[in-house]
Parts: sequence; structure tokens; C-alpha cells
Amino acid sequence: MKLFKNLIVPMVALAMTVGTVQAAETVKIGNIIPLSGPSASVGIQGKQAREMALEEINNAGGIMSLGGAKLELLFSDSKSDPTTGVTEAERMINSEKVHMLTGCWNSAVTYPTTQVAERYGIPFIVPVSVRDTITERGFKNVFRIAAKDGWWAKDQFQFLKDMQQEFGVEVKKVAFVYENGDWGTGFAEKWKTLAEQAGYEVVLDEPYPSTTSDLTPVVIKLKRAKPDVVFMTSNAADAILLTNTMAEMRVNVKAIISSGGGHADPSFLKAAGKNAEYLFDIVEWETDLNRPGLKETNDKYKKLYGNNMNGESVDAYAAMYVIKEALEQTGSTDPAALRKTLSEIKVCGGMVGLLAYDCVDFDETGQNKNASLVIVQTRTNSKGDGMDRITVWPKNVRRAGYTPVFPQPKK
Amino acid sequence: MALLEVKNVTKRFSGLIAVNDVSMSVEEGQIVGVIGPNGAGKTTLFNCIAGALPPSSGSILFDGQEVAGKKPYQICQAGVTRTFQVVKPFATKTVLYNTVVGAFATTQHLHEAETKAIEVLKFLDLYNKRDVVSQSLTLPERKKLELARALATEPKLLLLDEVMAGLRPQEVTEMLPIIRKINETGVTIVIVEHIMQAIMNLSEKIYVISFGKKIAEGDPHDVVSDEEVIKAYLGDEYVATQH
Amino acid sequence: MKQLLNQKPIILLISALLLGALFILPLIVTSPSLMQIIILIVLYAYFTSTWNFVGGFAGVLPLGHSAFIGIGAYTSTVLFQTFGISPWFGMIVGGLLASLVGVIIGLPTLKLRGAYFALATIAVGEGMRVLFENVKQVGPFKINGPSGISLPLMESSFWTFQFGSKATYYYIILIMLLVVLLLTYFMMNSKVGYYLAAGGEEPEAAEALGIKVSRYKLIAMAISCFLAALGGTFYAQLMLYFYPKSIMGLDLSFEIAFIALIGGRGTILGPVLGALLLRPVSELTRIYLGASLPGLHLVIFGLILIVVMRYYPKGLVEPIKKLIDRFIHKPARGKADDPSNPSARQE
Amino acid sequence: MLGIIEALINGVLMGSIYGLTAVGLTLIFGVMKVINFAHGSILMVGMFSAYWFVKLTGLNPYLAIPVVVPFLFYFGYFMQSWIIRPIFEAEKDVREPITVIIVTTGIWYVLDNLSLLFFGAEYRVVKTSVTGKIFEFYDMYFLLPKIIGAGITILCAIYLYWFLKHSKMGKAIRATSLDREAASLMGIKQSKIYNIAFGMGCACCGMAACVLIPFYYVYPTVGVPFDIKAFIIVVLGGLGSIPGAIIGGIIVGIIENVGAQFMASTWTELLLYGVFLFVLLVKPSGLFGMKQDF
Repeated sequence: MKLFKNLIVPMVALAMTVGTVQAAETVKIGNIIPLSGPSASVGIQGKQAREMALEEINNAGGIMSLGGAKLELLFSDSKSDPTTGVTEAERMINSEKVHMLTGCWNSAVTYPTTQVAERYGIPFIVPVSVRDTITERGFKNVFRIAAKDGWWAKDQFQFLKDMQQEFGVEVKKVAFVYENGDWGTGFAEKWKTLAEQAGYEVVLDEPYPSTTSDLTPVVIKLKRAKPDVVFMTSNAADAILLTNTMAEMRVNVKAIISSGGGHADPSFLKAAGKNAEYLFDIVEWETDLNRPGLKETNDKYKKLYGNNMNGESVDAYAAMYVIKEALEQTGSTDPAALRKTLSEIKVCGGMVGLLAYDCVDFDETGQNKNASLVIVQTRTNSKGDGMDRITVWPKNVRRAGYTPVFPQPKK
Repeated sequence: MALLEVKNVTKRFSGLIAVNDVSMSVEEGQIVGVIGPNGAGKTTLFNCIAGALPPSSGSILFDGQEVAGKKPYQICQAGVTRTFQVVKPFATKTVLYNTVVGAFATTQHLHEAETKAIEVLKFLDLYNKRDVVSQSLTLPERKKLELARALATEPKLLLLDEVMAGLRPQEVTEMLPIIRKINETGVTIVIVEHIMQAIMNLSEKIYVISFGKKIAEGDPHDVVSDEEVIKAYLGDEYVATQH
Repeated sequence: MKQLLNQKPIILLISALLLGALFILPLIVTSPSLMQIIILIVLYAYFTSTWNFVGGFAGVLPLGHSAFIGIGAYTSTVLFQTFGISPWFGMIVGGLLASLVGVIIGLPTLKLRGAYFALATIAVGEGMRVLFENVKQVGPFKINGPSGISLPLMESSFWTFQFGSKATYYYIILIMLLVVLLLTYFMMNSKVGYYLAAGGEEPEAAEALGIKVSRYKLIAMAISCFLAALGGTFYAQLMLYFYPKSIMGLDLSFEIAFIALIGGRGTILGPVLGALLLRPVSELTRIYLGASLPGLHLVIFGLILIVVMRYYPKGLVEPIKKLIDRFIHKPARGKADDPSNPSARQE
Repeated sequence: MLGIIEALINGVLMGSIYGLTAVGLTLIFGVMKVINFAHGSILMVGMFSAYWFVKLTGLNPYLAIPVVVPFLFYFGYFMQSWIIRPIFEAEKDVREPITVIIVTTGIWYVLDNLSLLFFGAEYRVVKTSVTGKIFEFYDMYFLLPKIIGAGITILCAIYLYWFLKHSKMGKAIRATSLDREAASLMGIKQSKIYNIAFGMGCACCGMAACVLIPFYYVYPTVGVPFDIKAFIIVVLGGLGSIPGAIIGGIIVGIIENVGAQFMASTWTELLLYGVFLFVLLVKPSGLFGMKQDF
């Protein structure tokens, strides 16, 4: 039935839009995200978050300064493929005449796609795509809300240092296990420098192909290397395999610190269950953050789509409100004017306040300079039937009454 | 000097001796038959000459040149072309196309090859069928196409592998004059055959092979009356083909 | 050339008109995004035509052709980035390199029977991708492992192979495609073409007719890889960004094979037709269904494959040709001297 | 050193499960001379079936075998008789039925993406009574479900080998794979043999799916990595050979596991392709393959 609904409704909608001239007062926002292929899971969450924000904004009267103009979202499937992303960006800009673009989650897609937006001078909001260089090319039209990967790695090490101090634990040997993609290798490079600076000995530096069918060899290697702390960067499938295999093979370490992505995917916690106990994960956002309106929004989201929000979906959600605010302040849909507003804007409070920090404020490269990260620990929830992610770092946002478990107990 | 000289050729397959120390010689312009009961090793011998199998020992001289162990395409380039018992036309291509492939052996240019191919097709009475896709030909037509393709390479020696196999008696009688006609243009022919009658009428000389060994050679009529031949093979086989 | 012109005047006229239309297309299509889609159609037709030399004429099924496209893209790009050599020269170097690799791989694998060759090419293609993903630098050349290479935006010029207008890219790839099609035509009507087709269909019979089958297959492989690599350079210059999975992945290799098979492998126009049909189908279904029903567009894609293979296993070129023939109200060439036609028998 | 032994044994265990999927592939190839590119998708179908069986009934995962294996047998049987057969027949004179390969690829696209449509992109894991159980030996750990899986694989292979050698149907299948024409002259109905061979090939996937479920996750494209591995294995072992597929699988498992102890596992992937190509060059018929098939 769902299939029917999903199939027929858009077809009818499509048939209708072909014939009718677009009403002048809608603002079109193109979203290029992976809706099929390996990253489909995260792309679909991003789509849901955007749709929820859209409905809220439009129901609240749209863009006031544009006479109550409604927002209209156009989605296209990048298939995690840069060629498709570029083609879609061209289409969105030229055929659909979108006023703004957002996307694309996969850094590899965002990278060339933003280049298209830059060429046409269309503002492009990147909710999440961590590769540093996306905002380091001197582009004028690219604005990123999430932190870049250099910041993620830096915070992971800072966290480890803070925890060592807090609990008086010695850590000498670290291991890096990461997917052999753009994202994982990007992290690993930063880790290597950071480990050297911090004086840790790297006992294992192991990239693995993320489409592999068996990660046992990696886990055996990890176990024999006997690290104190493991840093991981994984997509969902490999995160599940690694975590389960590590638990089954009784790999004893003081802590596992992962990098979001697969480890933050809702299906990861379902699939890994208790095996993910004590895992530290760095994320942009967590449901237990003490932020105004967070619980209500998350509950609404959960009711609609069945999952908690996560870093990716919140960034996408906030991006919609940043766009709304930019439109309000500009009072026009002219891309150049919008670009100017975005470069100067500082959006605080409201739904944007859902983020782990107060304001979105883009620096001259287009990077949100306030973007900060939190670290959560995964624990069995109070009912014992699922896993909970508890914010532990920075200490000032730590969930009240919770003491992190560090080092984790031996298995 | 003989055009084809087979000297003491032996072919072994792990333990089994399929061809055992066979010698034969073919003079230019002759039609020579090779006969023998099923599994006698005549096809293996044929394959050794055509290059499909390298002989284990012995030598094969063509035009005074050693060809034993050469690859099939080298042997063809030397002037020996074979046909297959189970015809192997280029099934999705037309008759003309098939023949042109053969004709390219002597030229680099398409129009020359086509001229040559058409000449051969006319000679073999296949010209009408030139634009028919070969997989829709009848069996006798396919056999003729096999001959046409081989002839188009302008061989000095034509090796025919059971070219009559599978044909009805009437079709066999139609085929015989064609082979003779080819021979009359100066092409030497070695024919491996099962059907006795056909080969008796055609050949000037016959070799009989049984259990990998040559047991008789010479004029067809002498061979037929050879006692050992009758004993080893002819009796049953001759009766069997009479129906 | 004579044969090329030896067609019915109406067909010549239509072809000339079509060709003219192709050349003035950028004057009509002003939307760069539509132009981009058209460029990709032409590019895929080009890739598939280069594939056709091996997959169509040599009678085997290569499923790793993207490896050679990747070699082309990487070679011209690293030469440009490291030494400032124009991609136009890099293109040729890449082509030669791809040819060399193709021959080295083809030498052992082209002797194998169909299934083995298909699997071997998958292994070569995937192996090449994994290799490029594992290597960050080769001597002075940075290839950046899985991150791939992005070409900096340069001023639009012939030398840098970067153009502000999509039309320029379009003309380049269109001419490349036409050259390859002409090449295909001449090859099909030459000794090499006949020998390839023969070797592809019945290797034993071909050998018996004096054809060194493996040698001709190797020639086809060398030509095919060379041309595929040129297309790789074009892809790199068009997209300005590529990485191993995008340009050397199985997906690209498979799509090329699909286009060829749906269009009609071993025919000149099959690849063009295939690209013309499949590319828009995959683009349109993705655009209109990909967002609401993720995956449905690929289901449709798969169904098209199955249905076409079921009813037109030789590809769509044949039925469409028949359709056009009927449209022109004149029997196809060759029909006139059909053996069933008694008048033709008289000759 | 212990690490290497541990990796070696793990390689054998995982490898024999790869072998089981490869057995299905090799069986289909042996009879029809067709590479089933949809093989990974069939495995995915099997895994989803096993997943839902265990999820809904809460029974021991190995109890899914009598349900999933016959289901996949008929799935394959009807897939062959409805979709592949007409295409195969149009091309049966051709030695290498390329069209059929493409059709199986089409089936692969359809199945994987249908499952994406119906089940979503989520990764699913089901907890069973054997999940996470280990077998400890010195300082080495082996997953119980893997050990059981490897055992079932070996039993399956032995059964199949026996079936093909001695049962009437098995003999008919073998006759068909050796010489189609001769077999049909002997009164063997080819299309039925093809259906059964295809069904059995898919049933092997069903078996593999059931032994994977206790320690593996399910998602729509889960078959792809297994697919590519199965291709490598069948060539390694020899297309058409059942012992070859099992031993090939074990070799692949060992290369993957032991190789990774000496190099980054991204390089073992490359090593795998290298070994594959090496075998193709040196012995194209694979370890146990018949010469006629290459």
C-alpha cells in the first residue's frame, strides 16, 4: 500500500507540475542527496528532516518578507555518484531554476557539485560533508553548517586527553581502523599527525575496503596489536561487522572512539545492540542535549519516521531554518543577494537552536565557525531493551548525573 | 617429389596411441582417400596434418617444408586448407561473407576478396544463396559453403574431413562431381571418409587405417580385395553403408 | 568511402539532415543542463562504440572497460598537473598506455572462452580500481588514492581543455564519436573486421582459414583501449573531478555493456541507439522516481534489460531499422536480391 | 604466530561458506554454461527470508533451513523456467550465451532494488541462540555459528557430490552438462534439467543464507561482495566443479584472513585479484575444472 501511495502520488504530482506554470511566490530549493545506493539510509533521513522542516515553515506562513512565499523542495538522487551529482546540480540550476541548493552528504559528491553551484553563482548550503577542502577553495557560494573533518579528529584527541586526565588512565598505544574511502583516509591522515604530537604509539594503521564481506582478519590483527584505544571511521555495514566481531572475539581495549557516520546510523545501534556498549562516538548532535525545543522536535520526528534524529538529520533540519532566515532577511530570491546575506548572517535560537550550539555563523570561507562537536557514550538503556547514546563531552554539556565509563571493563 | 609427405607420424594421448607410425605420400593433382573404421585414428591423423593437433613424433612435409607442429593458420598460409566434419559456418553471417573471409587469405582488399569469393560461389553453384544467412542453409548447402570457404583461400592441398557424412545417398551423388571438379582445377585433395562407395569412385589411391596403424595402401580395387582390410573393417562397414 | 555513399539517396539525405541537426543542436538547446545530459549521451555512445571493437566484433564480453577509461583520465590529468602538459597530449599518452595495458591483459585472457574472459575482465577492472585506491602517489604523480583528483578551474582555452561553454565540449565529443563510428565502419569492411567477426563466431574454423585469431583480437583490444582512454580524458576535463570508484567502477563497465547489448552489439549504430535510449531512461526515471521511491528507477532499468533481451536478443537496432525501412516504403537493401525473389535468381 | 593460526582457521571457516555460495554458481554454470550474475541477489533473497523466519518465529536459525532452502529452490526453478528459459532457448546453439548473462544482471538489478523499495536501506541483524557464542582454544576465538556453518557447508557439498554421482537425477544433470545433445537423445528433458540445476544452485544460496544469518547482517545489496567473491572462487576451483568451489572458497578465505596479517586488508583484496589472474594464466581450467569448459 505504501508502495502504491509512493508511486501514484508523485506521478500525479509530476503530471500536474508539468502542465502548470510555477506559482511565482514559491522558493525552490534543490536537494541532491543519496537516495539509492550505499548511502541511501542516511540520505533518506536527510530527506525526512528537510520535509519536516519544510512543512513547519510553510504551515507557519512561509517567508514573511516575500509575502508569505512557500518553500518548495526538489529532491534528486545522487546515488553517491559524483557524475550524477554534477548532472543533477546542472539540471536543478538550469531546468528547475532553483534558488538555492543543499546536499550532498558524500564528500565526494559535494566536492564537484559545489563547483557547479559556484560557477552559476547559486548559494549552496552543505549541512554535512566533512571533507576539509570543500570550503577551502575560495568559493563564494558554498556554506557548510557541520564541522570539517580536521575539527572532528582534533576533538577526538582532545577528548581522549581530557578523559585520561579526568580518570587518571594511562594510554600509550593507539590503533586506527578506517574505511578506505575518501572520508576514512582523510580522518586517518589527521590522526597520524595528532598521535605524533600527543606522543602516542601507533600500533596499527589499518584501512579496509568498506564493501568487504568479512572483517574478521582486521579484528584478529587489532586484537594482536593490543592497543589501548582504537579510533574508527566506518560506514554502517562495516561498523556493524566490526563492532560485533570485536565483541565476539573479546578484543579488550580501554576505549573505542568512532567518528559518526556508520556508528551514528540508527540501524547500527539496532544491529550491534549490547556489543556497542561503552563505545564513544563523536557527533554533531545528540538527542539528550539540553537544548530548547529539542525533545518536542525529536518526538515529532520519531512519530513521523520511526527513528530518533541524528547529527545528519538535525543539520539538514537546521539548514532549512538557516535558509528561511536568509530569505527573510534578504527579502528577495536573487541568488547574489542571498549569497551576500548568507555570508553575513548569524542565525541564532529558534529551531536552529536545536543544534549543539547557539548560532550558525559562516566565516569568510563559508564554514560555520561555531560548529562544534560532542562525544557520546553508548550504554544499555534503563529498560534494558535498547541502546542509549549519552553525551559525555565537552564536560559542560555532559548529561546530568552520568559518569562516563573509562576505561571500559574487560570482557 | 610428393606434395605431401607424411613420415612415421605417431600421436599419443596419455597412454593411448591413436596414430601409430603412419606414413603416406600424396602427389600433386591426386585425390587420395583415407579410410578406416570408427576410432581407427584417421581423424587424429587428419588433425595432425591440419595442425589442430601436434604429432608426438614423425614429420610432415608439405611442398618440401616441415609443417608438423605448426598452428592451423600457419598451415593454411602454407597452402593446406581443411574442412570440418561438423560444419562450422560463421552462422550469423551471409554465405558471401563466409566466403570472403576465406578469400582474404590471398589479398588485403575487400573488393578483390569479394571478386574472388563470387568466383568461387559461382563455381560451386552457391551464387544464388550469397545473401542468405548461413545458419538458415540446408546441410548439403552448408557442406558446400564449407568447401567454398576453403577454396577461396586458394589452397594447393584441400583436406576434406568426412565431407559426405550426414548426407543422404542422393546428396552424396551430387557432391561427388563437385569434388572432382575442384580437383580438375588443379587442387590436390586428401579426403577422409567413412562412406566407402564415395571414396572408391573418387580416389586414385587409398590408405586404410585400423587401430592407429596403416594396414593397406594403393589402388582402390586392390585395397578392397586386400584380405587384411576385409578382415579388419570392410566387411561390416561395407554392408552397413548399403542399407 | 565508395560503399558508404552507395546507399539509397533518401537514406543519404536523411543521414545528412540528421548530421546537420546534430551540429546545430547547441544553437537550439540553450540550457546547459540539458546540454550536459546530451553530452553524456554522446560520451556513453562513444564509450560503447570503443567497447564494441572487442565486445561487438571480437565476440567476447568485456566487463572491465572502465579500467581503460580510468587510465586515460588519470594519465592526462597527472601529466597536466605535474608538468603542465596539455591534456590533448596527455590524452594520446593515456591512450597508448591503455593500449599497452590492454594488450598485456589481452594476451593471456583473449585466448579464453567467453565466461572466463568476462570474469577475467571483471577481475582486471576491479583490481585496477583497488590498486588506484591504494596508491596515493606514483613517482612524481599524485593520484590521491580514494579521494581522486580534482582539476582546478582554469581559464577557458583549447590548451587547458577547459571551456566555459558546454557547446564546445559537445562538439569535441561529437567529433570523437563520429570518428570512432567511421573507424568502426572502415574496420567492419576491412580484412581485420572480417577476420575478427570470423574469429569471434567460430575460432576453429577461422584458424583453419589462415586467421591467427588471437592476433586479431589483440589488435581490436589495442584499438578499443586506446579509444576508450581518449574518452576518459574527455570525461576528466568535463567533470573536472573523478576518483577510482567513479571512473573505474564496475557500474560504468556494466552500463557500457548494457548499452551495447540493448542497442545491438557488433553494429555501427547499436551503441548510439543504446545510449540514446538507455541514458535518458535512466536519467528520467532517476529524476522523477529516485526521490520518492529510491531504487525504483533501477528496477525499471533491470526490467528493460530483461524485456529487450527476451524479445530482441540482438539488440534494438534491427527492429528499429525495419521500422524505418517500412516508414520509407522501400524494401531494405539486400532484399532485392533475396533468393526467394525469383527475378534476382536470373543472374 | 597464534594470530596467524587463528586467521588461518577463521579463513577456512569463512571460506567454506563462500564456497557454498560458489557451489551454487558452479552448478548452474556446469549445466547451462551460464554465469548467473544474479547469484548475490539470490543470496540476499535467502538472507531476507531467513531473517524474517527467525525474526517472526524466534526459532533457532538452523530450523530455517527446511523452509528457506526449498523456497529458494522453487524461486530459482521458476526464475529459470519463466524468465531465463525463453532467452536461453533462443540462443542455445551459441557456445557462449551472452544474452543470458545480461538477463541475469537485469534480474540482479531488479531484485536488489525491489528489496530496497520494500525493506528500505536499513541494516538488519537478528539475535539468535548461537549469535555471539564462541569456541575458545588457547588464546584463539572462533565463532560458533561460523563453525556450524562450515560444517553444514561440508555436509552439503558431500551430499551434492553424492547426488550428482549416484542419483538418477544427478546422473541426468551430469550428462546434460557434458553433452546437451547426447543427453537429450537419451531422453533427458533438457529444460527440466536446467530448471532443477538452477533451483539447486539457488538452494545452495539459501543454505548459505541460513548459516550466515546468525552472525551477519542483511540489507538490499548484501549479495554484491559475495557475488564477486563467488566469481573468483569458481574460476579458481574450476568452473563446473563442486569440490573445486569448496576448496576455492577456502583458498579465498585463507588469502583474505592470513594475507591481512601481513598487509593492510585493502591490499589483500588486490592480492585476491592477482591470484585469480595468475590462475587464469597458468591453469585456466582452474584447480578441478574440465578442459572443455574454457
